[in-house]
Amino acid sequence: MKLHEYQSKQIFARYGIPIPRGRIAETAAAARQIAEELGGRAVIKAQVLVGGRGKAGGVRLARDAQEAEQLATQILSMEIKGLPVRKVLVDEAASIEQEIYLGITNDRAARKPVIMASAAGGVEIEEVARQTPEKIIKVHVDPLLGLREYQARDIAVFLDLPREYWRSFIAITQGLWRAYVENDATLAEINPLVITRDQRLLALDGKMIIDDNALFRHPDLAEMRDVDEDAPAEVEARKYGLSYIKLDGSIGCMVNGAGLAMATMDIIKYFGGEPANFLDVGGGASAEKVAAALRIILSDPNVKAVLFNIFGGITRGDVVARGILTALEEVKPRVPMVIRLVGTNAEEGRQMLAQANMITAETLAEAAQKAVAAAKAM
Amino acid sequence: MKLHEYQSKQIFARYGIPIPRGRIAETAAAARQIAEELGGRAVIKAQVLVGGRGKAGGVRLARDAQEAEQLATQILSMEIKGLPVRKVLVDEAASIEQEIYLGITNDRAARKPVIMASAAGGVEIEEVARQTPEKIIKVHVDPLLGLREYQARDIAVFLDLPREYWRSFIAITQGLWRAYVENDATLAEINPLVITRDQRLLALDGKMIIDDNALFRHPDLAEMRDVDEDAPAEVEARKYGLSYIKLDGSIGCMVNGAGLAMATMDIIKYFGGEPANFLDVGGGASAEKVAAALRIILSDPNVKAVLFNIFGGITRGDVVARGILTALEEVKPRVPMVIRLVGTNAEEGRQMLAQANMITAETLAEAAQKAVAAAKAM
Amino acid sequence: MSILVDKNTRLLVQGITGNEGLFHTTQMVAYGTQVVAGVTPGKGGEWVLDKIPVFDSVKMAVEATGANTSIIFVPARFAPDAIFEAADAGIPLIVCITEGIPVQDMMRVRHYLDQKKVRLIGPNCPGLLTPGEAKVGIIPGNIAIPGNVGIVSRSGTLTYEVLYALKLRGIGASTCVGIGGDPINGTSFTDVLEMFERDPQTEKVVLIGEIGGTDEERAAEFIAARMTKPVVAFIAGQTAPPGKRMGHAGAIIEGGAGTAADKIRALQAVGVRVARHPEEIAEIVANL
Amino acid sequence: MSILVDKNTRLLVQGITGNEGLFHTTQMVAYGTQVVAGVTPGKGGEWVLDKIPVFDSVKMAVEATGANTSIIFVPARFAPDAIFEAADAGIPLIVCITEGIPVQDMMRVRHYLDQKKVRLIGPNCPGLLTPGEAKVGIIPGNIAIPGNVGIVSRSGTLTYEVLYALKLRGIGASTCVGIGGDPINGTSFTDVLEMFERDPQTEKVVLIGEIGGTDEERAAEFIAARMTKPVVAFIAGQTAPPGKRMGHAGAIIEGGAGTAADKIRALQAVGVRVARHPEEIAEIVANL
Repeated sequence: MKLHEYQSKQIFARYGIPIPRGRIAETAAAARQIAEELGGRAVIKAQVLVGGRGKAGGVRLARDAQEAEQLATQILSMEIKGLPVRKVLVDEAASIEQEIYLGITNDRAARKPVIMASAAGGVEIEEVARQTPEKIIKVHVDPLLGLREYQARDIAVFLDLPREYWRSFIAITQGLWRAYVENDATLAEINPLVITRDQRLLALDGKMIIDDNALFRHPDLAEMRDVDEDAPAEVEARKYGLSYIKLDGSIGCMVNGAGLAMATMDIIKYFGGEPANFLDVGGGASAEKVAAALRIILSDPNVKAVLFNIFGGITRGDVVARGILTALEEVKPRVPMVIRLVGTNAEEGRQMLAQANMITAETLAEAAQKAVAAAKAM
Repeated sequence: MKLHEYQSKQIFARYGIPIPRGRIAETAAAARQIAEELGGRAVIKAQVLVGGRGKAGGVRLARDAQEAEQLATQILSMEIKGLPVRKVLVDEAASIEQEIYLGITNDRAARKPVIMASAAGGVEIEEVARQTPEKIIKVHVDPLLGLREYQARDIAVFLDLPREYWRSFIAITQGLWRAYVENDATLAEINPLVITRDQRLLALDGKMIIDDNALFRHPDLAEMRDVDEDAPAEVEARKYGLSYIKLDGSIGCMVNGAGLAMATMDIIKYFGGEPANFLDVGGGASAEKVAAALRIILSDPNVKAVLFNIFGGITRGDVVARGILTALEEVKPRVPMVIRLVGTNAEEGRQMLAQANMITAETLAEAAQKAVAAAKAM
Repeated sequence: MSILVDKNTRLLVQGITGNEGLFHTTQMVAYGTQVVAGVTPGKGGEWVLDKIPVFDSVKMAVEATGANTSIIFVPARFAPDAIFEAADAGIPLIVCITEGIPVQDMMRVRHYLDQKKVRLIGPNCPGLLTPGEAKVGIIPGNIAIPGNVGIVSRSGTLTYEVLYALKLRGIGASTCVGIGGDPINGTSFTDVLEMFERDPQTEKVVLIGEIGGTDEERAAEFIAARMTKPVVAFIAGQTAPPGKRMGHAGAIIEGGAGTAADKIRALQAVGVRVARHPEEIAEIVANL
Repeated sequence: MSILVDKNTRLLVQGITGNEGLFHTTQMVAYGTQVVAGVTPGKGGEWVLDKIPVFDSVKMAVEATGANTSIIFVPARFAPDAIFEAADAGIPLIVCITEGIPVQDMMRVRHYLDQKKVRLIGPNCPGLLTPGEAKVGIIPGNIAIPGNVGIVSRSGTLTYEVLYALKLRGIGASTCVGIGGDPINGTSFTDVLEMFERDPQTEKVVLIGEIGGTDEERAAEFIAARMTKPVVAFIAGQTAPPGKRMGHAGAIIEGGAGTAADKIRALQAVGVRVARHPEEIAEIVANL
């Protein structure tokens, strides 16, 4: 779960990381008010959960409160990569001497947290990693021991940070580490961490991603989820415990199992079609869940055909069939449906669906080809 | 640093461990007031930092507030093992079904924390360990990983605790673990942890010892130190960074180094004398420190002779001599003084002390024998 | 021969009295797996299927039954503790089916197990199947037959698909290992490839990967350096968009890394035949 | 031969610019020890005694100078981090002089070092002296001469007393090891006895123990099982009262355990000659 910049920075502040004064505003008038409190000069920053808002004009400097109101009006009417801007962060404007990148994430290959830092801050760290990897230091942290102070100091040395900032930098790094651990983050990133002209370190921008699997022990964080930012169908799917991701193609897919769902998408593409979604109904799916899944798939107007690929194991073919029949009654789809049922109770399922006017297939390859053909015929 | 029962239990409560309702009182009237708030029936418990207060009559049950006042009057006028009782804890009286021992300490040999538990609670665990070791379970905790839940459950199984208490017992054990770790305890003990007639688990008595070396990171705990409970000479010694322990003999000792100080006490005994104290002036002792040490030694009226044993290394013989001369001017002792100075600048030191009318010795054995003889001659 | 589990496996089921645990215990017993004990704290003394004793702790279960492998069916929030408990009780092979364990928990678990030299399969995996010998997990027993193909996979049903396609062609498996779909797991592709390379029964290997991480790339390095047996691969997620978690917590393209194209390239570069769709795997294996 | 340190030791001093660090570096250099580098964070680039370079980190110091042993003179609250830093930089032998490290910190440190197979001497110890070769610590160099007696001790000045008494009789030491007076330390009596047993130069061993813990008792077990060389011992604290910390954090009789009488009994039971006072040690060694 991604957190907004303002949420991430609020968390950072709790761990002693200095952040700019500032508040969130949902209206231009509120933005003006905050800018006034900050003394006029302020930065207006769109709060959307996608990258590239700077290039899109979502971050602007206002010289006074009036300009803050104007800019907030503009930004609050923007869409960035399809997402409407609903909130802006109004922060004090800082004078910047130097920009640093400082982030903590999970290194899958090393199976350890890794702290990354670079004196080339303010840009995407992946970009730095590709172009000038020697400008990044990576420090792995023992997951049982935690961050040791000397490691933070080593980073300061690598960054060639003037010694008067070491103490503050080490405290910020330790704070970021605790923010990462105590909130079960998969990413905790300050970019940029700046040295201001008046010689302070300040976390100008921040980003946190929280491990969805750990939300059960962070009810406070779970409440921070901004459902406005998710596609409505994905929100609906989450309610039913379904894993659904909308794509741009025309063939809706319902599959049990994540790997098989991806493979089903891939084979559609292989045979010349385009998948409309990823959807894993999960193991042992109930009829209710299957029905919800079908409704969600069909709510996408691009969908011209639906492919069901169910490999019965724990999931039973007859249960899936019942779910499909329930949903069909309700939504009365006008698109062709191709079904492939294999494994546990597949025969029963197929018999139940015999009346439902569906296209059947034995193999996955056959099913994919039929679905692609059906969609093209629509 | 030992904490009082009431202090330990207040810490336990912060970690979710249920403790009896109750408060601390320094007067009998206050004790009455608290008993009234508790509904009359209450336990009055002397707060002194020594064991055996129960047998000494320092823990009594009052049936009503008036009796609470009477008992508090009695207890507040007691001395237990030489320590005057200055405070009583007035706790609600619990009806007890079963008493359990639960404690966490450092296992030096295993170099790990160890949790010990026994269904034979309410008595000294060392006693149980000696007599019926099979009634104690010892569970070592990985110092980097911390207590795992299954370990707490294993203890509940060992104790044959009815299953309805498991959840609460596990939470208490986890709370005690956190209290131990987060307060740098060397001992965190609930004895007894009781099952009450109304089926609750309750930490009736508690004890914590905090690692003196860790007090720098626990200013709140450092403030809890009850200096009234320490011998005044030990408090004075601590001020100067001296390690001093009063004993019952007649030969005062001043030595540099803890091991050598113990060996010096031992050799006094070996040659028929009794040491009056342990005193380590430490490495590189200043003249001021030596003077303070001598004042402290001589403040003990039992002292009939003083033995200085200084093995110069970092500590310099001339500096020690100067300290002794300073102190002598000030306190004008009437007891004989034996000095043995070896190592760095010993010769200079001996020359400085030549005028001071002190008995000198070359070897430790000689010094001890002379000190014993001198004390006996007094 | 086979790897990891066989007829001699003495299996302990942690979470045996839960819905999932009970269902799959029944399946595993029916398959012929020696399930010798179960653990559900608070239910010690009960019996499952009238013959499997339930204990309050793994230690007691091991002492009483000599269990040497454990399978875990407990919910995600209790699963790390269950793994620690099994490891501390001396179980050398732990299979964790549970999905949804927080990744920081898994980093701590894995770090601890590495010190203890305990092998963990999973989590978020379908477990192990040595056809005709033992089923330690949830892979349906009837979709595979004994044979000489070793299978290792990050997926569940996609693996079944492959096992079934092989069976339809009369091809059997030595052992099928589901290593799980989480970003941090107990056993990597390379670990399993190494076991298959050493296993005399295994003559060919199928590797089923997916987007996310670099485990397939490291497997390619291992194949180039050490494998003598032929490997056929399939990588799911060629059409997956970047930055989105495709069901499995580990199936995500992050910062442009972990794409199917990268993995396919790495595998092909070391001579691995990469199938274009799942059923093609069986076809390639048949023609090896 | 000797154990742990000799002429080839390339020593790094952590906390070299502090009062204590600087004083003892001067002493060690004067003794002939090869002090190749110092570390004081924030003072990298400076020089000590005009010839020892100071670095900001242990890693940089090791890379630049090939230091293979580190001695730590930093205050207690920073000492655990200094130990971790040295261990992570690949230093195989760390000597920590610092007194007053919290015991829970030391449990974590020791646990970590054990996994890394790093040897720590101390903390709260006087360090190591191999007479005529290297002084890595604060033991005055002039009180000992080279010889064939290995000395291991929990104390500081008490050890000096023994070294000096031996020297007065013309008896020299192979290596003197101060393992420190803390309840949890890096190296036990048994560890050092094992090294002395293997060291060809060492012919006799002196063990100086004190009240608290059971390290002497375990040493006695080791002596019975494995030592062929004669051991002479002294235990300080026969007159120490129970429950009081006698200067050293580890010197405390707790719950009736760790008394001098217990330790003397255990050592005598396995044939160790136990001296009644420090100077008697030299006498016994001379007559062996």
